[in-house]
Amino acid sequence: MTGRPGGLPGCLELDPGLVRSAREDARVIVDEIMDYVRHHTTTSMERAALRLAGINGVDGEGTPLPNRLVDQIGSELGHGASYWLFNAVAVTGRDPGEVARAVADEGLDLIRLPGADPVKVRELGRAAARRAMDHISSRRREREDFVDRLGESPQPWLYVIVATGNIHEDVVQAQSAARMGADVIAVIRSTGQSLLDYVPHGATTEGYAGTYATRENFRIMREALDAVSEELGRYVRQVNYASGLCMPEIAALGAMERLDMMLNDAMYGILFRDLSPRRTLVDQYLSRRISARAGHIINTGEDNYLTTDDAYEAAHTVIASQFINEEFALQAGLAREQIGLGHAFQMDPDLTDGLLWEIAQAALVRALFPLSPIKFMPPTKYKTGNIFRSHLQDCLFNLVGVLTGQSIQLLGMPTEAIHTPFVADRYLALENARYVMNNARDLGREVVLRPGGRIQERAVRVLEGAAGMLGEVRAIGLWEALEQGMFAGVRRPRDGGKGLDGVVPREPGYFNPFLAHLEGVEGDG
Amino acid sequence: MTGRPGGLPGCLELDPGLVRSAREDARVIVDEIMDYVRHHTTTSMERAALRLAGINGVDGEGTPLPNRLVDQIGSELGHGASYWLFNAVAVTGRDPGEVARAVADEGLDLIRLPGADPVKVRELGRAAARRAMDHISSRRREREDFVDRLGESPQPWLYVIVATGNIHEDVVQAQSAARMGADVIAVIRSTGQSLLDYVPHGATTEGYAGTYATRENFRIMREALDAVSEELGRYVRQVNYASGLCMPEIAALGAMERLDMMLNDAMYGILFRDLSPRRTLVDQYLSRRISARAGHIINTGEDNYLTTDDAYEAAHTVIASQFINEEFALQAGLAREQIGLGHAFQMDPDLTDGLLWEIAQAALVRALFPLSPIKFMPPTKYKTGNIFRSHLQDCLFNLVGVLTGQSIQLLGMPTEAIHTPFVADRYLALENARYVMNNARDLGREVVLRPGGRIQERAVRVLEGAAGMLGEVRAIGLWEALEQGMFAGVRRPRDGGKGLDGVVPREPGYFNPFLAHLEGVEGDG
Amino acid sequence: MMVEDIRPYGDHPDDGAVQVAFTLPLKAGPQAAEAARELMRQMGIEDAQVVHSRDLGGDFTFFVGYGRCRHRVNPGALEVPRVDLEVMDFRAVNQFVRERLGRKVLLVGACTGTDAHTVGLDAILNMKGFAGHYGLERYPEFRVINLGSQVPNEVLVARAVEEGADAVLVSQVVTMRDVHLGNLTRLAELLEAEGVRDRVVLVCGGPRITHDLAVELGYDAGFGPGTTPSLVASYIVGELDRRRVAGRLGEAR
Amino acid sequence: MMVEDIRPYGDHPDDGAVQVAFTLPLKAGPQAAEAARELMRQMGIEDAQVVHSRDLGGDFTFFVGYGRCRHRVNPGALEVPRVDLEVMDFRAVNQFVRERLGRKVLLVGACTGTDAHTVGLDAILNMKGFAGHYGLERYPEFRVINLGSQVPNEVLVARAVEEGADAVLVSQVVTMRDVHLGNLTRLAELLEAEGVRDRVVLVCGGPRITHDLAVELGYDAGFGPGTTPSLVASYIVGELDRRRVAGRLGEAR
Ligand code: B12
Ligand code: B12
Ligand SMILES: Cc1ncc(COP(=O)(O)O)c(C=O)c1O
Ligand SMILES: Cc1ncc(COP(=O)(O)O)c(C=O)c1O
Repeated sequence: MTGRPGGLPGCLELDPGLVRSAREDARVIVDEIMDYVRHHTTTSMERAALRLAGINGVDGEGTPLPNRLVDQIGSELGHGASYWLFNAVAVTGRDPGEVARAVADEGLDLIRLPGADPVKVRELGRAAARRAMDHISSRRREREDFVDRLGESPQPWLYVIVATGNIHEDVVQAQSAARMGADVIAVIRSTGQSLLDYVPHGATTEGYAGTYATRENFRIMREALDAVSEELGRYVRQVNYASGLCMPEIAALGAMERLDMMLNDAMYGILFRDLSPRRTLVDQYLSRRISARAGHIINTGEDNYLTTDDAYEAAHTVIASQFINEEFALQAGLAREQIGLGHAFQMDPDLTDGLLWEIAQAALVRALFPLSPIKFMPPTKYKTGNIFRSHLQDCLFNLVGVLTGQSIQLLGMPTEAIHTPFVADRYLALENARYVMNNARDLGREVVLRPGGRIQERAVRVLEGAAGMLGEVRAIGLWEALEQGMFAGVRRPRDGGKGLDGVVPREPGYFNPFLAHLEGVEGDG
Repeated sequence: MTGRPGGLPGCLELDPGLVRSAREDARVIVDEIMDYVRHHTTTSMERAALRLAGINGVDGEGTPLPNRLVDQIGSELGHGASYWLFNAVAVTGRDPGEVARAVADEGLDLIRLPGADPVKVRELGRAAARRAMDHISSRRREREDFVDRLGESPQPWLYVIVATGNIHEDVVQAQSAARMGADVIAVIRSTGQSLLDYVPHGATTEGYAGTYATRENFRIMREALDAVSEELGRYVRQVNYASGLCMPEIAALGAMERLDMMLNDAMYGILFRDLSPRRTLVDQYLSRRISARAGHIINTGEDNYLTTDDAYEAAHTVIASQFINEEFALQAGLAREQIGLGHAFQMDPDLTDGLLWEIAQAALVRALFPLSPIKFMPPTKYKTGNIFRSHLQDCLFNLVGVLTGQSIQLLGMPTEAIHTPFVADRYLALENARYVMNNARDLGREVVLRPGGRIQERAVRVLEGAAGMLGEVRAIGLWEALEQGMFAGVRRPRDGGKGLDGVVPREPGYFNPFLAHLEGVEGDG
Repeated sequence: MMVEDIRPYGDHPDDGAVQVAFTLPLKAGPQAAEAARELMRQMGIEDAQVVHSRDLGGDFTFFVGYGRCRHRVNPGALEVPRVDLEVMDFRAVNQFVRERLGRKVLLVGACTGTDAHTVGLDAILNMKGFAGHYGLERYPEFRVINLGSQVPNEVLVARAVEEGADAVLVSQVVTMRDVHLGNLTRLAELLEAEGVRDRVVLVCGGPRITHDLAVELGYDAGFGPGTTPSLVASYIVGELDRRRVAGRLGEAR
Repeated sequence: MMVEDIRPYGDHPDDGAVQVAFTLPLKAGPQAAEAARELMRQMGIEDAQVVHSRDLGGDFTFFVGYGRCRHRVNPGALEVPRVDLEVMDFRAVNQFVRERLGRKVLLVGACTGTDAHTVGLDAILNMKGFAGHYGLERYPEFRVINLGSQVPNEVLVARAVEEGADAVLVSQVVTMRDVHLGNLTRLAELLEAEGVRDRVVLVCGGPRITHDLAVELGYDAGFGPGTTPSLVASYIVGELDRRRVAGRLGEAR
């Protein structure tokens, strides 16, 4: 623990030894996985590299060119798609984009091309990586310049979602939200996108309860948010999902289109989308390397445990997962300030003293990860069509957020149980947050937890549970823990799940200049 | 201060010397007024005596018989209406009701009747007073039996209003509210009733934004609430207003019809209805004597200061007035457990840290009057037609109520700025209170105020303001303080205001056996 | 349907999204829910969904519903009743009075009948004013008599006549059972009966007062929520000037 | 108007009180407020009052309104679509299966298409059940195959055929842009195409599913919010028995 938070979370009397040992367990757990990660690549990881090399667009059938190339490379992928690409670049003298077009339109076959001078090939690759990284860094600087020039809101940042399914309508809603006070806009993805093994192309208008994540959609929204940021004199952040079967690819697109945050969890896809554990854990590594460089804040998905599990009973699993996510993130070069660990307000509203347990949990997360921009998710599970009570659940949620000093507050909507948000729902949600957070602004500094009281005690109990769980996971290893259903109560065989066939052992001499570049400069967050 | 409250209010570090001196100032202030009170009576006080003597009903024109008699007695009122009544009883051999009927229907003139043996007259009066007091005591025992048998809710009690204007519709709404969890039902009076110098008669169906307080309406509602109490296995309390020009008369009716609480403030009518200060202060005394005997909880009206004045700036006036109201109540024989001092949550919702100041105030009231069943009034002033935000204001109000251990929580309505409550508004209000109070049940025991922090400091500052104000009032006397506009910013000349002509100096030998009986047994609350 | 016709908007143009809530005098159950949906349909709501229902203890059930309203409105074609004038600020109003009327203006205000809600009237009349605008008492060219709360109409009229008021300002906040309508009407009639109706600018205000309602009740203007003192001042002096020019007032006194 | 006709109730019988809220694609102002009132009037709301309006930043304004709905409904005259049956409890269902069907009943369930909301289906199928009722897995006379989330219709149909399912249970929670309608319809068509539609009891459920919608889409029954496992169990075994008796099923296998 690098610091001690002020205010209410500072009142928790946690055993630093226990916290240290939990982190140590997480390190050992992650080390084992990273050993696997370093020896494998995936189709999506390679497509991400191709994206970074500048390959965009689709073929005549609408298949994205990165997919075309990776499909063509097929069983030779273990050498790294970059190898085949830059070999072709060297041989044909074309640039990566032209090579890809040639594959699509002219039947160019990367594998069958003669092998160019390996030194030359690698040099071309490294040069492309430098260009890509310069581009990403320049987009990052753009963000920093925006923030320097326009400023940003104090935390908790107010985070709302748009989910019309139509990017142009999303823009309308996002700008309205920003004008009403939103600091962060997330464009929710269409139902089912996480299972697509490609990133759709172009502006899209036909999503279901969300809008497809595409590079063009990212660009359109960023442009709209830049405009409204200028109008408001305050930088408005944009979020999407580096998650699902295209995790690293989307991270790359998000880096290139200056997204500010990425939903990105080491285990979410495994647990909640039945994705291959192998695939997901390899993918998360590159995606986080990219986000580290892009200056993204990642948002982990521990809130999701509580939509099926009970928030009171399973509270420790959230903390255990956060330690693991943190360690994965650190090992991928993310700075603590970029690791937006997630949790959620999901106590049964009928639970007597539920608010106390929720305060304990929120303060605990804050105390354990003082430098992390913690993301607090709203009540959803116990929301019903009773929009009036729903508004109150969000009121107490906002209170806990400001009381315990959360960083990113994803606002609850009164109509959570009914539909993805209407424009007016967002107004009510923002009004709710502003009202509560302004009225109770300094409450967390003016009240303290009763020493030896039940809130302190609860936090200690949850931490002990998490530490115990991490010890168990360490003993058996994460692969085995996933198989035994230790997270979210679902059993995920290490060699099961969707997308396993996209996992490929790296061959000796595996070439990925982008990853190499990212690994060269660690922890630049 | 008789005890020290637990929980959050217990954290206030108040100077006991300051509290003592404030109480001492209040005593001196009230002593001066009581000197005036003991030498005067009023038309309404005498009508209350006649009510207690058993006089009900109206004449052919609809004028209540107590008014007929007091009008007839006219300038001879200083001897006490009871003197004239029991003289007539002695002379005619009729009972008080028959005497009153004879005045109305047969032209009987109380003043012109021959004088009976004064000893006999007084004996008759005292016997009537004993009967009246037995009746009141038996109604009080009824309540106690109900509570013993059925039980009652833990505090804070949830208090809601009905205000349809039609007593029969009020019953429908009251029973619905009780079934949804209300502990206390107040029937709001029609606009303007406080200015009527008589109590309307019979069941009424035509009030404006409230239902006339009449004895029959009291009875109808009590019967309905008894039925629903039995149904629910929990005693549901009934409230009305001993306030306005008929204050003591309504207290008498409330005693006889087993009302449980009475809105009753020593200064409300003066300040907010421009009633005569003389009249009101005399009237409050008898009304409180009656309520003391009836086991009523009185509810004072300090909340009203904040509907015109600013809650932050004028906070100390509330406390000063509470000390005065408390002292008046104690001198009228009310037990501390009956003195439901009022205050309200009226901070501007746009005030940064408003919640902190509200907590300070609520905790202060609780700490200063630990035995009093404090009544906490909801936000109203800053309510707008935005029913959604309104619901949130009530949410924080309910939170403060449970956090600081208030006793009687008058629930805010989402539609406060629109109409008197619809049946569904009460549902939403009760749901709000139950949700918040259950979720945060023990919060006030698990968090403490930061020692030396801004909440503590604010409470101390408010107390100092109140003590200072009481010192000033003591120096000039309450009559003068009212004239100078020290309360609620309105200037009330001691010899101005409505109803002054109803104030009459007591003649030597003034006869009021009811008052005498009540004064004989002090502090039986 | 014209292109200007609009429908409510939820998350895409023309989706007609509306939320409703109401209580039906029925016990909760499928029958009651269907009645709720049927009512929504009659209101012109398609895809009517009951998203929440709650028995209120007794024969009542509360419903929250969502659906798509099929009605459309053409906002351009609506007549919007309001006091149409250019609002002058404090300085401009006083200058206007000095230059155009050439004498102080006398205002008499009250909360009439049983109404004791003085905050709204005070917001207009008292020194400190409202929402950052000075109250009319502060205007050097106005003399203000604020009679306060629960003033009988007779008392207000007598005082206005006695003082020779230029304008009478009435506040009515309690509106349950339309108590304000009768009360406001009686005041206008009383002024008429005293023969002074034409000699005063008669305005009323309150949270449920609209300009067209006021006009309907025989007032010159009505002011609703959010009214500022300067708006009222601008209206009154403008109206006095209009009447002066029209020769109905001013010269005569 | 018949005596049975009812209107909403606010604080006295027949007052028609309703609350509405919606957003109009207009900038805030008197014109927009009047449009809101006009829309309310078209919905049949008298005394339409806009009690709150808020510019949403852009060309949108949010309104809250109250008024008196003049529409009436006669609840007695409404047809209430629902699964009409006597709900048996755990014991009774198992006994019914043993006595009337004489064999175990096989259920195959899934969240189909892209839908990953398993909680509702699990509430019906999993051991622990819902709202204090055991889930169907716990019933000794049922065998349950729960395929979980995001199951393609083809996979579900193949499995149902392969196992010889007595009933197929589908959950659909995501309904935006009516994605559930197409998905549910395709499943029914697939079963038809495979020639097994008549051999299974086909039911669906979800927060926006109603029985009549389900029937319309070609299902035997639909179950909405608050459905308990025992209700579903009772329906399925009752329906199987009905079919057995009707000779369409049962003996054949
Ligand atoms: C404060 C208040 C009180 C205070 C009043 C203190 C006082 N000195 O005014 C007290 C506590 C005494 C009180 C009592 C009652 N109240 Co009250 N009260 C309110 C409250 C909370 C705020 C009103 C207010 O001050 N608004 C702020 C001012 C600035 O707004 P405004 O009045 O709209 O004024 C603006 C405009 O309308 C306009 N305007 C107003 N008047 C005028 C006049 C002129 C000439 C012009 C040009 C403009 C103008 O300009 C103003 C500035 O923009 C409201 C609820 C709410 N939040 O709205 C209930 C409310 C108004 N009260 C209500 C009721 C029923 C009562 C009682 C009758 C209850 C009872 N039965 O006991 C009593 C009795 C009062 C009586 N005899 O009239 C109801 C009215 C319901 C209805 N629609 O009829 C309300 C809506 C609460 C409720 N939901 O029940 N109340
Ligand atoms: C939990 C949850 C999730 C969890 C799901 C975890 C899980 N394993 O199920 C997670 C976080 C993964 C999730 C994700 C998403 N969700 Co979600 N989610 C919810 C939430 C909060 C609760 C749903 C729930 O569990 N209800 C409890 C169960 C018991 O109720 P039920 O489903 O109605 O089931 C009962 C009955 O309907 C019936 N029933 C249901 N199914 C069946 C089947 C049969 C055969 C029978 C007989 C009966 C039956 O019986 C059940 C018991 O009575 C709701 C909001 C809410 N509070 O309702 C949103 C909600 C359903 N989600 C929504 C959306 C949009 C999504 C996403 C698509 C968002 C996105 N774009 O990323 C994603 C993607 C998921 C996907 N691919 O499907 C929307 C749906 C909007 C709509 N109307 O279309 C909602 C309403 C939230 C919102 N306002 O946006 N979600
Ligand atoms: C980390 C993470 N990734 C992704 C998602 C979205 O899930 P999907 O796009 O797979 O439906 C979530 C859900 O909120 C999440 O928390
Ligand atoms: C103590 C007290 N008396 C009376 C009232 C009611 O006032 P009235 O009946 O005079 O309108 C109130 C107002 O809430 C009050 O607080």
